[in-house]
Amino acid sequence: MSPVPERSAGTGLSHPLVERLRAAAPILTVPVLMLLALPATGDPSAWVTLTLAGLAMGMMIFVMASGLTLVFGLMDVLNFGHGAFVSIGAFVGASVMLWLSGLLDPGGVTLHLAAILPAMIAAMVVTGALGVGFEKIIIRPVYGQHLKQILITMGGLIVAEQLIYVFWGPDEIPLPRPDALRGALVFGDVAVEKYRLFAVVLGLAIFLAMHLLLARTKIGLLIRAGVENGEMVEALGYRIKRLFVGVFVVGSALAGLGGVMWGLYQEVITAQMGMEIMVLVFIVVIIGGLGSVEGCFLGALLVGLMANYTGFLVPKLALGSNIFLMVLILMWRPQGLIPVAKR
Amino acid sequence: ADPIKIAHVYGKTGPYEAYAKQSHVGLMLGLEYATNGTMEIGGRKIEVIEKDTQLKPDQGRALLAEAYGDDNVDLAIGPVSSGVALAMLPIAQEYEKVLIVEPAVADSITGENFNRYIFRTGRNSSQDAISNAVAIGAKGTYVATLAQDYAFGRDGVAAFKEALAGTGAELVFEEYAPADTKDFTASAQRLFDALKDKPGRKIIWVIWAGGGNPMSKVNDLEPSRYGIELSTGGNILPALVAYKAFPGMEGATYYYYEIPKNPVNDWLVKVHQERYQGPPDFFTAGGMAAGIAAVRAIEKAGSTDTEKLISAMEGMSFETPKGTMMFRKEDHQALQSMYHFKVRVDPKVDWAVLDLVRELKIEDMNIPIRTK
Amino acid sequence: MVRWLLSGDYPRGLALNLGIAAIVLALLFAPFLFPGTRALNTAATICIFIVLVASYDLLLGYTGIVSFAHTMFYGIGAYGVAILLQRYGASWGAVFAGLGFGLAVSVLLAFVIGLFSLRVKAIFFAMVTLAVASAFAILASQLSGLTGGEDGLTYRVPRMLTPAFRLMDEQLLGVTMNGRIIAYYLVFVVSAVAFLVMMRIVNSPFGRVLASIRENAFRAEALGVRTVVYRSLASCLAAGFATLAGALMALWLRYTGPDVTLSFTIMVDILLMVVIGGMGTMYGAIVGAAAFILAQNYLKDLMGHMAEATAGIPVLPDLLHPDRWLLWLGLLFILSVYFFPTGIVGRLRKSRQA
Amino acid sequence: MSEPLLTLDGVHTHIGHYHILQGVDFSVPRGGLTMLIGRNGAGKTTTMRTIMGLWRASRGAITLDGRDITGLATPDIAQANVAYVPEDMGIFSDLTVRENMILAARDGEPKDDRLRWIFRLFPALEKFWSLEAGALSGGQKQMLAIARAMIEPRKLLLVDEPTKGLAPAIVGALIEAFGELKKTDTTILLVEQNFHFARALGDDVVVMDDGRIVHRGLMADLAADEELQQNLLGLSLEMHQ
Amino acid sequence: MQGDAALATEGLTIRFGGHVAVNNVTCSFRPGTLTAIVGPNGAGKTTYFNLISGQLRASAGRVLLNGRDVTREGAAARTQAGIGRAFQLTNLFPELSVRENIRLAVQARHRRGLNLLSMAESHGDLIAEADGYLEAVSMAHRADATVALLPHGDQRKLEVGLLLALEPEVMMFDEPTAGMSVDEVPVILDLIARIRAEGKRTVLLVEHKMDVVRSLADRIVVLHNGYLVADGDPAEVIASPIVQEAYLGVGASQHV
Ligand SMILES: Nc1ncnc2c1ncn2[C@@H]1O[C@H](COP(=O)(O)OP(=O)(O)OP(=O)(O)O)[C@@H](O)[C@H]1O
Ligand SMILES: Nc1ncnc2c1ncn2[C@@H]1O[C@H](COP(=O)(O)OP(=O)(O)OP(=O)(O)O)[C@@H](O)[C@H]1O
Ligand SMILES: CC(C)C[C@H](N)C(=O)O
Ligand SMILES: [Mg+2]
Ligand SMILES: [Mg+2]
Repeated sequence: MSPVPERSAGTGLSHPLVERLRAAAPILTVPVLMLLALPATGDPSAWVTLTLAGLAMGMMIFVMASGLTLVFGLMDVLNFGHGAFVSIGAFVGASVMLWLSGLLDPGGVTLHLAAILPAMIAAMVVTGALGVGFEKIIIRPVYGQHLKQILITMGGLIVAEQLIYVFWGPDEIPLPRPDALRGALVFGDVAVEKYRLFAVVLGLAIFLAMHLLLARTKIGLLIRAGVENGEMVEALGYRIKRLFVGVFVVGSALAGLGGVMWGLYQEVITAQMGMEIMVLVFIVVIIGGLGSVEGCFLGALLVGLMANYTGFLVPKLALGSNIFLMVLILMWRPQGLIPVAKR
Repeated sequence: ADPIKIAHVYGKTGPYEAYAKQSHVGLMLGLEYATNGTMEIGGRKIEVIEKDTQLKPDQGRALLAEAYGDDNVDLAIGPVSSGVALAMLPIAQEYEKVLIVEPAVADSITGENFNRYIFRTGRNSSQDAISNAVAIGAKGTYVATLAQDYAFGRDGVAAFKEALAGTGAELVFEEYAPADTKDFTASAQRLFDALKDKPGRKIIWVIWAGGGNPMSKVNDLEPSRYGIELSTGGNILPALVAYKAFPGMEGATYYYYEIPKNPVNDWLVKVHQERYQGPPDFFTAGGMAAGIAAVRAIEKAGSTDTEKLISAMEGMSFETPKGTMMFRKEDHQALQSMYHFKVRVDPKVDWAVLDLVRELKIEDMNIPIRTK
Repeated sequence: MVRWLLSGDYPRGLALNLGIAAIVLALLFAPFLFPGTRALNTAATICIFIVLVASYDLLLGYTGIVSFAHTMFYGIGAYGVAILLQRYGASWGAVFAGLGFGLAVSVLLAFVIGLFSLRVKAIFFAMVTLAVASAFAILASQLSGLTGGEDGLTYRVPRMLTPAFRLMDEQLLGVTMNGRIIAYYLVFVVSAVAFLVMMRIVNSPFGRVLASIRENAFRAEALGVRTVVYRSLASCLAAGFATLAGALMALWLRYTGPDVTLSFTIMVDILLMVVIGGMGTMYGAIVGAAAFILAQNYLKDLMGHMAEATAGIPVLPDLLHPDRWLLWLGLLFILSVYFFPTGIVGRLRKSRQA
Repeated sequence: MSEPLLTLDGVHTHIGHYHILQGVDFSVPRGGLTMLIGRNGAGKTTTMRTIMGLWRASRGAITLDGRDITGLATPDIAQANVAYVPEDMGIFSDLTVRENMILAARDGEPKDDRLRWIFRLFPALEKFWSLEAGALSGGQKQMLAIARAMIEPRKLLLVDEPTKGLAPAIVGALIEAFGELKKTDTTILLVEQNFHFARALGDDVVVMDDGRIVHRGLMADLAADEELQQNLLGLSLEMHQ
Repeated sequence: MQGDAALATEGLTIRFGGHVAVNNVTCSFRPGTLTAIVGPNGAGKTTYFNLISGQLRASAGRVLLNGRDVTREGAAARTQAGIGRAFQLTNLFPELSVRENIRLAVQARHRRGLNLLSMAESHGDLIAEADGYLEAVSMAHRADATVALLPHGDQRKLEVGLLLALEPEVMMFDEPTAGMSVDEVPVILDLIARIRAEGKRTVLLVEHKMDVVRSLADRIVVLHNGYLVADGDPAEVIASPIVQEAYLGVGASQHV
């Protein structure tokens, strides 16, 4: 059909099998880690519980990290303010949930299940809208300057945290999950928390949506090109500014969604919750390879699993397990699991 | 006459802002209550100077030095965080002025880092841990602990363990998790494994400061399928909301506004309700105790001279929202009642209600002296 | 003479000359100009941060290495002195041993981390240092037997530096000449010397090579420059000066804990000071540290006055409430990047040209 | 004849404090190929960038096809069907050759016949179709930059020094390519140092110096007048082929 | 033959994935001669340079400098050993001044970089030397300009200046005149001609302008698809069919 050859003859591969294995190596890390842990834990039902919980935790982290990897990798912006969107998303979501639950179920002990979806949407709308302003005011002057990005987004983070205090007060807000998302499904000695199942479904859906968007449309290409040479992208007739705003909005909205999910997981939210999760989120993004949604996904799963396995086997080491994992992976692949760009 | 100057040096801004607010409100109410609303002692007006440590130890030191050295305050009260408090202790000694610590909890404030200018109205970690042990410990009970893996958690468990030994309960397992743990599945699994085959009552006692919310995480894994219960200490009202998931849970708390029955607390609850449209909380009570202690000490000493204050305060008993407190001579720690509670869920109340099971009086708890 | 001291690197520009001179003179006579413990504390903190910020700029502005582990070295210096003073009592021997020990540990660590930087790209490196620094902070909190954990260490310093020590009995210009004044001048002199040495380093042939590596490391290699050697050396030097600053802080504060030395907040503060002052200019460290630390110490007071003045206007007093000072600090972050893209120093130099 | 496609009328451009273009007037006739030449630093690149909207003209007017485009944003100018090959080629080095081309084809995938034509001119691009563009040789990058501009029929092509670093055979191919483009209704403005290339292709010529136009005329006239060359460009062009 | 070679490569090869960019190139260069390396775009000329000067590591083969194997050494070490090069795509220190760019190269040659405690400005000899090279590439009038603001042509001249300042035994020029205006080109060509006339250095020159090659080169080496396909006297090589076809292109030569 199209004369566009997918692969030129000149770069034909010498050992297809070796090459294919090498290409699949990042993806194989997850099952390999799982298999290694099986004999180590000894107890199959404990292993299943830990593994499922770790994977689900990974999905939740992924939702929070996915926006960052988009923005961080594709637009080359180090957004420390991402944590602020997580917090704001959680607070907006909480307000909506508490308000709706009050309407739907006056006097109820827990939040109402039906309030969750509207809350997520509201959180995404608000954080997305804030993302527009954030991009225009805070990020735009500092494209391409990592250091200033760190500073200015840190500033944004502090301001956002303080504004949360102004609007919601200094107290932490409890978010008791609805009963339907509380407790676990128990099979023999294996327990799978219901909320984590919910997180898996949501996380997978977001992953697939992002993957398709970036793989099947020009958008991913445009953003990567724009980071390297925005002028040239404009000279080709694309409105790079609009595109960057768009990406940033999506990234922020995902952070907001992540905030609601995380708030429901923790069942309590504070203004600092976003900041507290940032180091973990950065580690995930780095492990994955900047800007790669797929890598971020794998990184999040690895981090989730690793924390549970080490926590079970040698809790003393659980503390450094993420950092250890990151250093190990960077030693093996200096640009993360799935490097996107040679920056 | 010269006013009496009191500095409130505390972390008004930063992560403990909520605690700080309560503490200050309590302090002011305490001064008001103790002076019968005159805000005067012996004809001298009380003047309170607020200073914000921003939760930074270096700021705490500088501000306390400023309060003592430049503002010439007669005594100081604060701070919220133990780290800041520990940094401030030597300043009190250097300036030879009294510092009433409230509500920082580290044992070492009235323990190894103690000096004779330090008094504390707040409870220390040992008081917390021991009261909990006394509350839940009984013959035939098996307990496992879940704590943060750093000094605070380990010391708390150590004190808890010691006190538990006297109750006939058996401590079967200690689990320590990193302070920033997000996923408690592994810890829970280990705790369950340690307890599930034990006979009798099985309890996981959690001591955890700050985020992470391990209680609800462990509970989500359904410990009840092995007949395991959870237990932990009290907390501020916003945090008590989450306790609604644990009806019937037992533990010991420092304060809950409906528990203490005494005139001071009645006044506090009434006035607080009027002025702030809500009941007083943990640190309101603490702040008030500190304010009352200051007034009573100056009254008793008849002056604001440091040496006179110290001798007046050592061994002094005073009435607070938590009943009678007493500054122990040896380490200047205020001994006080704690409350064994049981959680009740009342749909009309936003948070979990703590019903009193038993007041743990000063003499029910053996709080070790750890000064050097 | 002046040229030799400043290594031929003048502030340039009238406003800048005056500004730098004013800051230096204010610091020099701080005990006499600004009475009060808090003011003296602020002045000493500024001195120490000038060294710390300048050492970070050596890395960031002059060599182009982005690291978040700088507070780690600062902490090592502080803990080195603190631990030895705590264990072996208040002697100068302990101070120097602590400093020496701290320097050795810092330089070694800086070297190892520096080697890692060869393996990964700049931004990855930055994130790795972030992780290493947070791991170090956790380690310090875990080794509570040695470090005092979260609570930190309080200890005595040599008697000469305490308020109890009197230099002379009568007051000088209304100021009691006690050990705190000696401590202040110790901090001042050591900071000044350290600063001038760093000035010399950045203006030396070595400093010029660092600049070329920052600009284009690939080309520097092609000129026969072994960038590894230079980068590692710069990392070690920066770490060494940060350690010195930490040791000074430990001496001055007589308390060392994670919040004052290892916290990420301090790292961000250092970054901001570098940027406000002007990256790649040593004078930026002076301007940035002075401006920032003054803001940190007195912004709240100022806001208190403003909140009173605006009482009655809706919302504004809420935003100006002293408890919201962090909000304004955050705005300061943002505005400083906006209005001083090249820092205050760059700005003042530029306006001179125009 | 019909009015010119592109007209610059007293255009001034400032970059920072520097006044680079100091009143540039010339026009590019429709369908022809106009050569813009001048010594290093004359302001040729600045002129191209100003037309493209990458620098803002501080004074004067630029008209494209009867429409004033002086203040327009770059994407709008590009969407008026203008393509630009910058001096530094503007290759997206993280993207593959193919991806570079996909972006250049503004509506979806590149057209088959067009692509075949380009592959015939620059066979290397077909060979390295899936290679990251950053790994191409200097000359191959130049080919890619030009190919991107030609992937769709354009109204106006702005090309800044296309032959630098190209092997003679490819320069030949380029002459052929621009020759073919001239036959379509594409108008071309080309900056060039290679006078022989310029002479072979140029219909009109504009000479710049010091931010101003110092000569306008037909290429053939300039090529024939050695003295004029000497005056305008500083030396005889014959010396260096 | 290798005995008196200043520089030699033996079986030099590099693969990128399946693509062999330089394939088994064995060639030696006698001191005091100027060798032009020509070939179509993508032939592997720049890659060959990168392999010699150490920017790339060979998959196979050796690089010998005065008979010594330097294949395992890095770029910096090779430069110090006497292999200097200028880059095809301008590669300078953009935010520094023109003079500082050159001064850095001079300083690197004198190995004064590890001098921490003296002022750079007090090394007047280095500055004086740097000014000499600026003169040589006729850039003295722009000595204080920031490189990033220079027009392309001036940057090309500076690129050559940097190479001169290193005074290397082996000098490699990669299309030094590309993008330079016609009146500037002679400055560089005269310079290269002078270096050649001095006869002290071994010069390798990649250049597409055939007249330049013809007038300057002692010898021409032709690379094609990574292979060395012709080597010899300029006139002969240019006349050879492979060059006429693959490089100059049939019918295109009149444009050159
Ligand atoms: N970003 C800039 N800032 C300041 N001056 C600049 C900038 N870009 C170019 N100039 C100056 O503008 C003048 C014209 O430059 P321009 O690049 O347009 O020349 P040119 O004719 O394209 O030269 P060349 O043939 O070398 O490419 C030069 O003197 C150059 O120094
Ligand atoms: N890193 C790399 N990965 C894959 N292929 C590469 C890489 N570097 C170079 N190549 C390929 O090797 C070949 C030789 O490139 P090289 O730059 O040496 O060519 P050249 O002879 O200098 O060409 P030009 O005259 O255009 O500069 C080219 O086809 C190029 O695409
Ligand atoms: C109860 C809290 C106010 C105590 C605080 N966490 C401290 O460090 O002491
Ligand atoms: Mg140009
Ligand atoms: Mg080349």
